[in-house]
Amino acid sequence: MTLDTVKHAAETPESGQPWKELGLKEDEYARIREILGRRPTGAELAMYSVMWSEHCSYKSSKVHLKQFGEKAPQTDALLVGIGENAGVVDVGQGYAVTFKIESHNHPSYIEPYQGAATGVGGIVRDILAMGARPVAVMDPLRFGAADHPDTKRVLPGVVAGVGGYGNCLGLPNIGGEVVFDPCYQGNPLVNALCVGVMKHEDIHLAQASGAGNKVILYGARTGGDGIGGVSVLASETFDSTGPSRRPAVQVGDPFQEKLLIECTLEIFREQLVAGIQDLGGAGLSCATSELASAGSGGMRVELDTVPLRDATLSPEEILMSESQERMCAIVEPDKVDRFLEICEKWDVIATVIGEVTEGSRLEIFWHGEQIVDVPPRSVAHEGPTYHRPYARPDWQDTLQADDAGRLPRPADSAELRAQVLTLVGSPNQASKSWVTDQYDRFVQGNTVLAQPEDSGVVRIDADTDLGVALATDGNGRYAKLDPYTGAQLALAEAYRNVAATGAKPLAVSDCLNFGSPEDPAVMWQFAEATRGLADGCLALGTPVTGGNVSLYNQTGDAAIHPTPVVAVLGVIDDVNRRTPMAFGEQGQLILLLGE
Amino acid sequence: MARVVVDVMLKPEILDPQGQAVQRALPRLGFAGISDVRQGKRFELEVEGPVDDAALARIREMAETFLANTVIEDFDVKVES
Amino acid sequence: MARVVVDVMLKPEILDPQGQAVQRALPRLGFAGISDVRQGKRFELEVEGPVDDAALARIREMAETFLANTVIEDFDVKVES
Amino acid sequence: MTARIGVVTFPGTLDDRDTQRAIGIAGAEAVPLWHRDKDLKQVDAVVLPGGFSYGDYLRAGAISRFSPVMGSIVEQANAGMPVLGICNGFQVLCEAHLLPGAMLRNTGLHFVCRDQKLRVETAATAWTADYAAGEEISIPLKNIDGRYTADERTLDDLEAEGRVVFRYRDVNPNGSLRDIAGISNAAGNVVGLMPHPEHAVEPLIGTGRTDGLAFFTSVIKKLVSA
Ligand SMILES: Nc1ncnc2c1ncn2[C@@H]1O[C@H](COP(=O)(O)OP(=O)(O)O)[C@@H](O)[C@H]1O
Repeated sequence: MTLDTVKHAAETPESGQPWKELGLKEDEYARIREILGRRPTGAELAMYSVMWSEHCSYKSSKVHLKQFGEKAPQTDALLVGIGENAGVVDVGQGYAVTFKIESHNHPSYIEPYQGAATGVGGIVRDILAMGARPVAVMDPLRFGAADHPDTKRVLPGVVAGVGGYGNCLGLPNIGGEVVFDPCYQGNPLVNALCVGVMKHEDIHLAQASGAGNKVILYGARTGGDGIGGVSVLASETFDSTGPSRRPAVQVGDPFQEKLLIECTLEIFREQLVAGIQDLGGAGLSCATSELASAGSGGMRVELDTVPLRDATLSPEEILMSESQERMCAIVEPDKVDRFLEICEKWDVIATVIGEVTEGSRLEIFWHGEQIVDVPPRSVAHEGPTYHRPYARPDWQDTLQADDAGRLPRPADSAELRAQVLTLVGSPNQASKSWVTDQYDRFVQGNTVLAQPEDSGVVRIDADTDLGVALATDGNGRYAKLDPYTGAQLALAEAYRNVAATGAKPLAVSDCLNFGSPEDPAVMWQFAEATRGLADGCLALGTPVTGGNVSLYNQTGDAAIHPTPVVAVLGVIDDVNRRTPMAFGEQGQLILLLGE
Repeated sequence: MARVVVDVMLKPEILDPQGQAVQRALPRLGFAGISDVRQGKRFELEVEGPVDDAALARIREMAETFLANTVIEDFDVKVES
Repeated sequence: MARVVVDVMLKPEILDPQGQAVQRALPRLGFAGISDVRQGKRFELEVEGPVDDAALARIREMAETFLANTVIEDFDVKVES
Repeated sequence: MTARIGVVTFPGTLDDRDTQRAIGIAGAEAVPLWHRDKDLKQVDAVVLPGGFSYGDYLRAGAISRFSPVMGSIVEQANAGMPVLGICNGFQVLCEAHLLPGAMLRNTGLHFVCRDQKLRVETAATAWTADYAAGEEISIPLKNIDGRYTADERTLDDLEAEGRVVFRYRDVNPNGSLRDIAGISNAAGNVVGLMPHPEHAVEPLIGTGRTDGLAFFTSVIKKLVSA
């Protein structure tokens, strides 16, 4: 097979391309041709297809997400806002905290252990890439009915995966949720949050600047796993195998990630990087185009230099591979040696794969031939935008009319007793310690509060006892009844949980789990929930600093309940003053606040 | 009583962190000449009754649906003599 | 390139909760007639050069000192044909 | 004089920084040791902290045991230097044959994280002198490969020689034989246990108990008076 070079593509404009199989729409393919002034090469098509997928481009959601910026409350606390890997919040004493919540729903249904494990791994690298030491994780989870046989397959794997990865990384798990509802039967929600701490001056951004600076890929070798994962995620069916026979599931290596964390933090300490990006969905396609797009110049990459686990991979596959535990750094030439030395110290493979150029194009070469020549912004930041139709579903009124007032009341004390027992015995109310006892909450020696507390609290400075508090909440049933108010209730609950520990709530991250955006009813839920959350954040004075959207959580026509999961971060100047949840001593008064 | 062995290995294209860690350690321990290590699971099943085609078919089904996750793993069923 | 397989199993007198968990699950999944399950590890080593007696002796030593902990495990080395 | 206690970092060690902090709180100087260095920097004692060195791949502790630093530690331990292995460190000590027996997957097959009650069976080791024999303490436990196993004879010998240092109370969290949570070598200078004393040294943190502090004060007193 001849290599599909840029030159070849220019000479063979009519050659047919699998844009459809790669998940692109006809007009999107046409736009790529227009941007390039020719047909894309196979490698370019691979890059555009993954980067313009729903998962990477937020094409259905971004018109709504804009509100988080437009309605952002006035605050001095935000050092880095939406758009970077994660937002950064000033918590005083020269410290900054970055946190973000992400989903790994579809992979966790296919392979629960690895899906959940790599979900934790991915969010931890996001936090690391901002320059922060990750200090804790949380895991809001949703499963189908507790007694459904498939829940018995999915739940133990997910919990073991979250624990297996997080425990091995040495990140205390300080909270989360376990919710059962039949609507999540074929679409469990595995959301993962990570929080990290740094000094203000350590903040790093994902950008490639300074012509001549080197592009270094470090961490695990690139393999054939997860190729097409992004396209599969973006499509509503699991059986679309895409262009390749490679599996869409990745296996995580938490040990490699732990080395990556320590190695990267040492590199930060010596100020060796000018820009940095983690490799997640869309792998190298994403990292190179985002770094180049956010920077000042262009970038040139020699793809042959990428260390491979499987020598048979094609250049397209190398660009799309989602192999885990990899990072990409931009390093000044005179700092490269020291950079590689630190990687060697931590047994981390590191390779110079290219450099920042004077130009404005992202150019990728394979065996000396040019296979990619694109404006990086067109790949990373100027993907399609959809204004999908949305409409309040006609069943919404019926649903709302069916309120609790219509339920039968217990007739006598025996019935009341039975109802109370049913309630407290339900899996959603029961203690979650059978899950949380599988997570290490003590590691790092800074955990002030963790499960079963309303929010987790970690100390971030052992000398001054400065700390942060975090809570995540969400309620799909409320959100289904009224997505606008449901999102606000989730926000309010997380806000209260943080405030109740004695911390001052500062900022919000959110994970928006919804059904198919092609369904106007789902799109309406999404529009309402984002509007509700944005209005709520404005009212409470806590900006949204970042988050994640997971769409297509549905089986056939049946979507999950709209499930915005909201995380609130607060600061507590002295963790000695934290308030635990339990009653204190005998004789203390119990007060009820609020209506 | 007969013994049937089910070997479950990660598919070749899937990352095997354990095998990799073992392989990387070998040279340090003074063992050269091993170019790759893969680590998998071995199940030894004691089967009551005859291990005929029907029994083997059942065990294969068990391996496929339970002992291995065929999204990431291959398996192999052998009767031990 | 030849493949050598090292099987490592817990010694018979050592409790194997993983194997037991598998065995207990089988009837629930509709698989009857398996009276015992033991779960162990399988290592597939790709050996550069000939697998002669000297090479096998080295691999046996590697199994004894590294791949298996002989306080709790037995091992078996086989050349794959 | 201030005692100098080394804390080893293997690739994948997690509790090295907590252990250093605990040593500082107890009043000694913590000295970081790196797995690739033979040099023990003239420390007076060594702690092998918890974590997942080499990902616990193959077996917990199996790969770390072969690191250069372990060669020096085995040598010094045999010469009487106090060595404490916590969790993964305990596993390394068993794999290195400084302590007898082996650690297996928990009988429940899950990772277990809990506030664990222990009985201190003997104060006659370098690391337990500040406890009273029979004293009960509670410190965090967190592991998935914590089932202590040895053959009957080894177990009988350990009991007879007073080398069972800690036993689980109330709950045996991992199926360890004879409820053993920690043991020592014959000389009492090398101790290994699964639960984590370094996570129980500050009233505000973790379980809010400081029952683990005496591990470190025990060895410091011994070193300073030596
Ligand atoms: N998946 C999970 N991971 C970590 N912690 C969890 C998880 N699920 C629940 N928790 C923790 O368990 C405790 C009880 O949870 P839950 O019953 O949902 O409490 P509440 O209803 O008060 O929010 C909380 O501290 C919560 O953070």
